[in-house]
Amino acid sequence: MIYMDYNATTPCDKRVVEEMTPFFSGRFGNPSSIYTLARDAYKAIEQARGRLAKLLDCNTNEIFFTSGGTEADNWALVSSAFGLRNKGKHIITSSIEHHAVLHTCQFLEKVGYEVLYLPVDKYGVVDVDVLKQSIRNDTILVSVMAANNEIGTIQPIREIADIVKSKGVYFHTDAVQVTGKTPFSVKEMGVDMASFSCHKLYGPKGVGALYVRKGVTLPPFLHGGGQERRKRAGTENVAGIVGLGKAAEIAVSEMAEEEAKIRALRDRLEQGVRENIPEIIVNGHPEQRLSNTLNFCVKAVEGEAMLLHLDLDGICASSGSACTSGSLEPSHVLIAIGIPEIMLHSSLRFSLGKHNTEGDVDRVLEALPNIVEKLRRMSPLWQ
Amino acid sequence: MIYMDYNATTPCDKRVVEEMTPFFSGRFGNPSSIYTLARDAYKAIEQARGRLAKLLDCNTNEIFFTSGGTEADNWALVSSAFGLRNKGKHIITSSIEHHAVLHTCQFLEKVGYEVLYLPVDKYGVVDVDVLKQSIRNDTILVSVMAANNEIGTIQPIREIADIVKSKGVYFHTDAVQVTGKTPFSVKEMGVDMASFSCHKLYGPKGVGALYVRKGVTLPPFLHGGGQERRKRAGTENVAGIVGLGKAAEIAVSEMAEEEAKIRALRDRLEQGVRENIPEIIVNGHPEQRLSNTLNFCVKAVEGEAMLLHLDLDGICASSGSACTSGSLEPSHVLIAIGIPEIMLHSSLRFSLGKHNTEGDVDRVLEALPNIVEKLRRMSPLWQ
Amino acid sequence: MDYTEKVYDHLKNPRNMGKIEDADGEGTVGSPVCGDVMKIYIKVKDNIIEDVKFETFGCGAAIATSSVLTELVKGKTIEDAEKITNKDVIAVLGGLPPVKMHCSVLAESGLKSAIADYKGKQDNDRKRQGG
Amino acid sequence: MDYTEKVYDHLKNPRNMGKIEDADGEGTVGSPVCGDVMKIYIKVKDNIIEDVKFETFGCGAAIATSSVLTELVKGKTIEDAEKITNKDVIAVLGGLPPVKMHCSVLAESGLKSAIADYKGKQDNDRKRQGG
Ligand SMILES: Cc1ncc(COP(=O)(O)O)c(C=O)c1O
Ligand SMILES: Cc1ncc(COP(=O)(O)O)c(C=O)c1O
Ligand code: FES
Ligand code: FES
Repeated sequence: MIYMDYNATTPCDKRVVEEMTPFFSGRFGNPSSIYTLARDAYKAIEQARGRLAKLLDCNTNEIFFTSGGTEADNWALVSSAFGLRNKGKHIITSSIEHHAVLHTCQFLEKVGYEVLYLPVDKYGVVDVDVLKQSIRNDTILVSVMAANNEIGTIQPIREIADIVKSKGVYFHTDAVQVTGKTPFSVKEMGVDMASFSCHKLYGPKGVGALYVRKGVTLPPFLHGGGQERRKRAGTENVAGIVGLGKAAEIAVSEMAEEEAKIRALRDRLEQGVRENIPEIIVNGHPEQRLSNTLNFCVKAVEGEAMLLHLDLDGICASSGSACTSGSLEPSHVLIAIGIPEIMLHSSLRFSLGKHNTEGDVDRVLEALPNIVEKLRRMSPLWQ
Repeated sequence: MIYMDYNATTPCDKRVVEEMTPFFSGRFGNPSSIYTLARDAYKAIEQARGRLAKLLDCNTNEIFFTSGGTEADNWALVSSAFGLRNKGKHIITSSIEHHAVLHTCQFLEKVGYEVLYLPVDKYGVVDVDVLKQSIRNDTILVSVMAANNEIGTIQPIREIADIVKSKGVYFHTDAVQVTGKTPFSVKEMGVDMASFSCHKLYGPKGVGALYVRKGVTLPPFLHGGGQERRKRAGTENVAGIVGLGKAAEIAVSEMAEEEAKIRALRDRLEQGVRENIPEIIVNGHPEQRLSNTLNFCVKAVEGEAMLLHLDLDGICASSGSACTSGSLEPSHVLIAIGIPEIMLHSSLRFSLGKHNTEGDVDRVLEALPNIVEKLRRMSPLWQ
Repeated sequence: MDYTEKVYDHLKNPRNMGKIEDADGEGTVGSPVCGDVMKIYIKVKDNIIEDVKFETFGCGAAIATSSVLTELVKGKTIEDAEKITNKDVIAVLGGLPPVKMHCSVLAESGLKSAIADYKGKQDNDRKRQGG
Repeated sequence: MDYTEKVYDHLKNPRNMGKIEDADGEGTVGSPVCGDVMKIYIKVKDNIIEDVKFETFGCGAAIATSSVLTELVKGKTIEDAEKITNKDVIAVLGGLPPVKMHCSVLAESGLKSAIADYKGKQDNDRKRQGG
């Protein structure tokens, strides 16, 4: 099997699983309890917090563990909105956010907030001038993702943060896709809040974190017990958090080397695709793009049909985000960057990771052109 | 080590861990993706759903996985409240709920809802007459827990559900403590929604479920991707859900036997405590009580001091709920059942589980009286 | 979402895929903007569908249902072919994922449209022959 | 929450625990309703605290701080004893969890109250002696 869908999810690093396992049956205490067994679990969580803080370049007490990127996004948006409702009800985001942000914004619209969805250019970069002009007195939050999951475009977060914060408005970024792929310092970027998800960096699914800069007032989203310094209730996913810590530690020490290797493979794949498949459009920014991501549209061929054939050849890829694979709507990201309607259902995404090899790339380059040719022969849209 | 804090959390059953482990590094697909690896993960989730449905006695499509009991409680309350805000803003709950319900109610009060906290009798049983008289035209939800985590009292859920539903109002129950300890059929009980948490039944922390009866309209709480039939966004905690399924399956087949065994041990402990420690008050209902729970107040001795000494003797217990161990406020449950103020800081909870033995009970009965005696000698409140 | 083995079989080896240059009837349904376009060609002799071919731009379900449809249709009379519904196609495939049910309607419509085209041409011929 | 080894040591072996029946000064602070009551007894000779004992109903921090306090106080002059603060006690324990910081204030107050009681009695004695 050749796995090239690392933006959807990643396998756990063996070292991560090894570190997690003792916390299921042996070191199973509830971190809120008082006895030695429980304090051990508590300390393990704090160690994980320290490790993640190193990866993100922040203080340990600025990190709050969640059940994943989606909860972190919901928390940042919903609780900011409710917490600041007396200041205003205007929120700004981009039109290419992950659904965890977009659908949360739509929920907020339903309960009385006004949301502006910033346009992006053909590469998927947010229009900073429109942003500048759009911040109003009643704007309470701006949320722009650090890197897009489908096309990989990286936003000028530092520049956006400067603009937003000069107006005294909170700035949140969905940093789920950037974390562990390339260095990202929340401090240098100057963001107020940032969302993370563990399963994108070789850790388990169902655990993530929200960075909340010291000084930012964000009410809780999950109410209940006093966990996470009374900011996020619920018995902690101890094993998952330990896994997140280990994954972060590994990323700190190995990310730079992996990134260079993965970028070379991705470039080899991109060049091969360009050379061997006629009539394609490569999506995303040519340089400001995640080093592992290649997204392109294949004229006259439908995405799912390609994916199924790739699967039959033992190759795992995606036609966009994992969440929309099951759905029939075209990608809002491709629409936003202006892909012609007739190409919207023809996208393919390869996202590489640390287990990929040159051999993998070459096998994909062997399989894919044949699949495209077969499907084009079948297509009423191909001449 | 003698662990008698199973109401706080439980160790994972080895069979649960065994079944979870492959989903970290090998069977790691994102259930929303399209290829074989991902469909395997999807099927694993659906198998778990089937297993949990058997334990709860409901249909598989009535189960939605969450990040734990706290999220399930928050979802049921917050989304019911927002979804039904045009019908009314009155909510009824009990005064002895878990903080996951109580603090969520307090949040709802802050954003404009009115909440009635039902009184309970000295055993912790909800006053059904007050409930009957309190349901108004604008009441949108009643939430009463199935069994209390601190004192173990089991509520007459069937009776309450009948009353609530005869008025056309939704009824939610926090069934976190009852699940896996004693049979509990959501269908027979006639509830509309019920919360569950996996780490209370020998499964991992950070995963749970909300039962939503077919026909009940409950908007999503976490917004984002289309997971869980568009009701609960976020990449699924696949390994955790698989663990939950296995834990449920084990409970179905072994619960009855375990319950009888555990009840006998608890009764032995209770009798021993009553015989060997003067001036105690046993809390909770004499019969309608979780078979594993023993909660009592020890005159003139402070709870944490007892817990620390028990820990020094290798015994893990609690002074109430795990979430409040770190806090300094007396238990709202003990206040609600009318424990005298002077005894509020003197509670101790032993909650037994399937790994406990008669030897464990006897060792606790050896250690505890000495601890109490030592602390009473030190206490200015003991004559 | 989960396709049956049958669906994969038709994906791998689509039956009757391609064009019929001198088709007696031809139907096109769907739109590239919606993500699915299907073209059905039929060759009719003595009221019997002697040959049938399809072209499909669409998802796995769209491809498999058009492939199955052509198998069901071949050799049938026009009247019998008209009775074929998406349910028959789904039955052959052993089911489709709920989100994909609608795709099967496409194949049924494609066939209906090809038959209508054939009948229209027949009428014209008859008219031209002075009917 | 995490107690130091020192805290556990004082829990296991509380120093100077108990009553002094003929104490020269005695102070009670806290309340059972708040979850903590502390009683400090002192025996004073020539302005020096010759003996000190405590009784505590309270958490681990309350017990450990009262135990440490008695150690610090013993043998000191009244004036030196009055200078002892909760910070000194916490330092001996190697720190306390943040939620438990306030407990240490209890011990300091208990001592202050016992000394005040002693001084009050002294004054009375002096007055009775016709001062
Ligand atoms: C950009 C982005 N944000 C948020 C999420 C949601 O994270 P999670 O799957 O942990 O809920 C994802 C991935 O699924 C993502 O790619
Ligand atoms: C009655 C009750 N409800 C809710 C919860 C919260 O569940 P979780 O810890 O999974 O968030 C607990 C336990 O912590 C509980 O005992
Ligand atoms: S043909 Fe449109 S989704 Fe299948
Ligand atoms: S003395 Fe009150 S909590 Fe320590």
